Amino acid sequence: MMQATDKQENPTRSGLVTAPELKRHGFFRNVFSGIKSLLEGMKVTFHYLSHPSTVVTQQYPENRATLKMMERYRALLTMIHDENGLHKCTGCQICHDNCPNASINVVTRSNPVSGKKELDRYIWRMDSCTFCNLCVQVCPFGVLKMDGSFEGAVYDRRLFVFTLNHYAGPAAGLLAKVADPEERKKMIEPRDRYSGPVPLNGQELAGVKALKKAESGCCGGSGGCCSDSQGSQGSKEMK
Amino acid sequence: MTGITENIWQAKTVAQRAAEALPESVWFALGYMVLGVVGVAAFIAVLGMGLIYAERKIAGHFQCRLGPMRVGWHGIFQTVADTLKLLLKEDVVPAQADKFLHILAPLFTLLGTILVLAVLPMSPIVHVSDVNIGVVYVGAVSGFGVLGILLGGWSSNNKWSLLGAMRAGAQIISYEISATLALLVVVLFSGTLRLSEIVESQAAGWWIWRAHGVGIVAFLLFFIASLAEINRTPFDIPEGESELTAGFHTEYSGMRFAFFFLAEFINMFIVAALTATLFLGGWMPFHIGDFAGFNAIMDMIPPGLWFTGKTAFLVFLIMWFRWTFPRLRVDQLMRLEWKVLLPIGFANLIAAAVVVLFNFYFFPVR
Amino acid sequence: MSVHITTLDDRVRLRQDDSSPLSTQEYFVNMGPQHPSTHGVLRLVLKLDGETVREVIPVLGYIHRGIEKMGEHQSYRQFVHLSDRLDYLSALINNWAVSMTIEKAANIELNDRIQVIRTLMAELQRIQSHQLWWGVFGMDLGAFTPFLYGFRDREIIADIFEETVGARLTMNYIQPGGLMYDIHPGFVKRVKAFLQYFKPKLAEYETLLSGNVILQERLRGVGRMDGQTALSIGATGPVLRASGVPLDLRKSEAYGSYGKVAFDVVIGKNGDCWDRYWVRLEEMRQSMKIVEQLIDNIPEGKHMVMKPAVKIKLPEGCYYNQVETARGILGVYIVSDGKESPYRIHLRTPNFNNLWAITETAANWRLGDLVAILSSLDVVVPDIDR
Amino acid sequence: MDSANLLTAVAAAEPNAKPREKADRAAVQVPVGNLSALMKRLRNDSTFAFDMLCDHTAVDWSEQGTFELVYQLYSTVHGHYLMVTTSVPRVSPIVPTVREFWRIAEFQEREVYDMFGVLYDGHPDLRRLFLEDDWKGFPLRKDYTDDFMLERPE
Repeated sequence: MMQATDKQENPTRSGLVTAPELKRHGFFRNVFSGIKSLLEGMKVTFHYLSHPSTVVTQQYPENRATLKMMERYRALLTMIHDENGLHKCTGCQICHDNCPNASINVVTRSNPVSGKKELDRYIWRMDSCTFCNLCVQVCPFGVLKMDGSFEGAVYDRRLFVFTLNHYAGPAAGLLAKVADPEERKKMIEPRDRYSGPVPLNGQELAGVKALKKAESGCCGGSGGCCSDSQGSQGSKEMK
Repeated sequence: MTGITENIWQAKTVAQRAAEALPESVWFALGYMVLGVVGVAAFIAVLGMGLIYAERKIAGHFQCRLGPMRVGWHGIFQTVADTLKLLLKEDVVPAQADKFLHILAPLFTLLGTILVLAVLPMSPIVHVSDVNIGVVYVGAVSGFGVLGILLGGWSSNNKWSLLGAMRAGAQIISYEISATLALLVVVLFSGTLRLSEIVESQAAGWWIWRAHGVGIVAFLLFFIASLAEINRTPFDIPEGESELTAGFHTEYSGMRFAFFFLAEFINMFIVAALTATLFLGGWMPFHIGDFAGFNAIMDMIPPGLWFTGKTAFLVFLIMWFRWTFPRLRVDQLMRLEWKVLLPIGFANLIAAAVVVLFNFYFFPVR
Repeated sequence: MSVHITTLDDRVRLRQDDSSPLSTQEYFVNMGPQHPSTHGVLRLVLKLDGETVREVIPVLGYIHRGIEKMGEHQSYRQFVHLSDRLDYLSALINNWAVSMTIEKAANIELNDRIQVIRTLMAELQRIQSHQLWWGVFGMDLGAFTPFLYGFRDREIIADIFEETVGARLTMNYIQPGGLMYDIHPGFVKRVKAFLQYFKPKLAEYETLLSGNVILQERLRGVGRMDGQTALSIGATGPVLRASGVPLDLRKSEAYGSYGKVAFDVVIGKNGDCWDRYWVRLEEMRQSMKIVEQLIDNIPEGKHMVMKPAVKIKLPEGCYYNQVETARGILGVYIVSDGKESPYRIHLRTPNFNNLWAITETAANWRLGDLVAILSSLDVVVPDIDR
Repeated sequence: MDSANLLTAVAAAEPNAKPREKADRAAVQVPVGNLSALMKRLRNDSTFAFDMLCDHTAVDWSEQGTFELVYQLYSTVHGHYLMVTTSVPRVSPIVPTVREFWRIAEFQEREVYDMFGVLYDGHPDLRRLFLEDDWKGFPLRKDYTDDFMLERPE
């Protein structure tokens, strides 16, 4: 048996490595070298059996406390809110236009006080998102970031469509210019995760049926209770 | 048997006890019979689960994994949970299948293994039935297994299953020859077909080393051929997952699949136990001829433990093979049998005959 | 005119041979779309004579997503992320192929840092892809353990990617005009640790599988394909090189930083499964050589030469560019009409072209050999179907 | 050969072949009638020796009413590329097959037939490649629509 590790340089062409040929020998040499090769393989596997420290299994979810995703890991699109709960999104819709599969829907409104165009709802469809990161890259204000919280599984895919911003209103910079706190309060309106034109709020999207509106309350931000999609559909039809 | 064997090791089987009890009370005899049957059944279930757990754990560590860890301490109840799941699963019989044979096939396979288990001398006291033609009996009833496999593959009405069954048929029948040839070597040495007597004949030393190399060749032949008979890697082509999806049991689910699965693992045990019985002295402790002092020390370890230890080692070896080697191709498998193992087997048998004829082995007893 | 449109039914019609009572019958079997060794939804209709394969008819389309049609409605920048979904095991190299085509067409000049990082990433990806292939190859031949060893070692490169790129499989990292992120500060350290770790592991691969007598017997002479056939059937990458044709775009085109590093092109002699096996193993070694040469010499510079929000428009015309992925040549053909999205974008994928080698090589081998041959071609089904 | 020499050589071999404008590499355009003869020379003539058909695809120029068929050739002997294109009318798209020169053409042509409905004269096994045999329409044509196509929501 020829050792496969033997590098056989081909002299005719430089910069080439040619595969070694497997040679046959006599019957007994074949048998013995064959048995030897088998034993060598068994040595490799036995090494791992006898060294439990080589185990690479991660005991998820038991290791949740120590499991750290890399900081750049792309699992969940989030809108950065500062310590006062303010974001910097102006509702310019660049991300909306750059999203390859229309997973981002930026709904704007005009401010009730100033009348300026501003963000109403930043709706993200996690179900169709491919996590290509283009939205994060193109945002001129650094509003978005990809978060590493990968535990996004839910029982109903309609829960994958939700609102990212915590309030509708002007961006942090603009809001800072408003001196009067009362005025400020008037300009902002809180937004929760499952409000607005999302299936949980009775709206249909392409390929996603709407959920009954009455149920949206129970789902809140956690999700999970609306697992029986068929059932909720049925109850809707009965009405 | 001469004085080396002491009478305390005279095997007394459950069947004998039943026969002895019969004149006194029918109920006692019946009790022993029930004990035998229930004992084997319980043994199969527990052993199957144990072996599956061991295989998964060992495979895991061979592969830098942990294996089952969730159900119970280190997943010790994982196979119990799996068995429960298999019991509760829907039993799907394909619409186009030959239903009667489809249902019958796994039973045959399991039957073959149970019948072999009945004659295995596991220790002087744990022995269900001591058949005087034990070796022939083992060869005969293990054929039930291949019958089940062929039936299962054929009745599934699936070309992959049929391919697997045909492969299994060809393979098992071919390798049976080599296994029998190797078995005959031991029969020649011990001069008996009774398994318990084969064990006792090794009181002066195991056959694997007492016959100047003939024994070890026979051991290797028997072990390899038996591996092929029970379709373990590297001879697992009848169910070669990457080729035939699951071979003959592709169309089986739930309990019936469990039967095949169980039979496979019990077969592994049987092969290990038979090899241990024939070549490694069964429950006989490690003795060297007349060295009474050494032998006495070895006798301190109870025979049941010897048997378990030897079998466990061989089972581990089988698993080790499985988790290291790729599998052979169909034609290579046949070539290995007919061109390599069979000639060696015949030559070895003749050599064994010469050895026996001239009483040439170490510590001849006759 | 002799245009005749056939159907699959025409192909699988059996000719009954009743000439003799002993005559046997060939039969058709569906291998796939769900089958353990087609690794995805590849369907091969096999014409078998007992165990012997007489004919292989690949039936495709089970994972066709119309990426080319989608591309006609996406901007150039958006299209790059779809190339991840072709051959997902060399996602980064696919990104590079698309980006490079766009950059060449739009005359975007890149700095050395971008080129070196791209080359590094591509080689790591190649090693990673070959690791997975090695494991899967072992599994297809019945040895399950190599599969997990391959995955175990692959995981380390996946961690490297995760740290810098933020994704483990579909990266979208190499973009027109540069890279999504600059390399992470821990990148160099991690890569060096990997090189340290993987060298002995590669020797272990050799002992566990390459040296194994059963494996050698399974591969020797199986599925032989000479260089001319391989060229004619469109095979590229390791499959072509194993047939003795030293075509490696990394050498002949020397894109990226490949012109600056020393490495050998690995070729085989007979074009059998053993050669294809060995070529890939040796390519891992060569890739490590490239990584070793580059990892200490990453030049300074920006990671992106243009703003990501800038819209790319290619001048009218057609552009074709090729890159050597882990499985062969990925060609990107873009027809631009001057708008923001391509008029037509076509991908010449390596696996689509490599796959057909099976129709040439598998005939008259056993079923088990077919699995070995298919595995030695290393097809990734989404790359075939696109 | 560099691309200028290559174009000259091709022009000498096939007078009907015109250089294709707006291409990033050596490219010629031939009438359908001359395609087979040109391909044969490109494959067999030792000055060209195009032993590899890298790619074959089509472009639907629906406004001009033509399909442009594109062949990317590569020679491992000389290391040069050539793009050969030919145009066929959309209404009766028939081209001679080049399968006899490159085996892979059989499958690449099947893909083009599947996606564009271009018919290949002399093709031994012209059938759908990705879609079912009874699929209606040819998806990569610009005017293709079916019930499953989604518009990008705004």
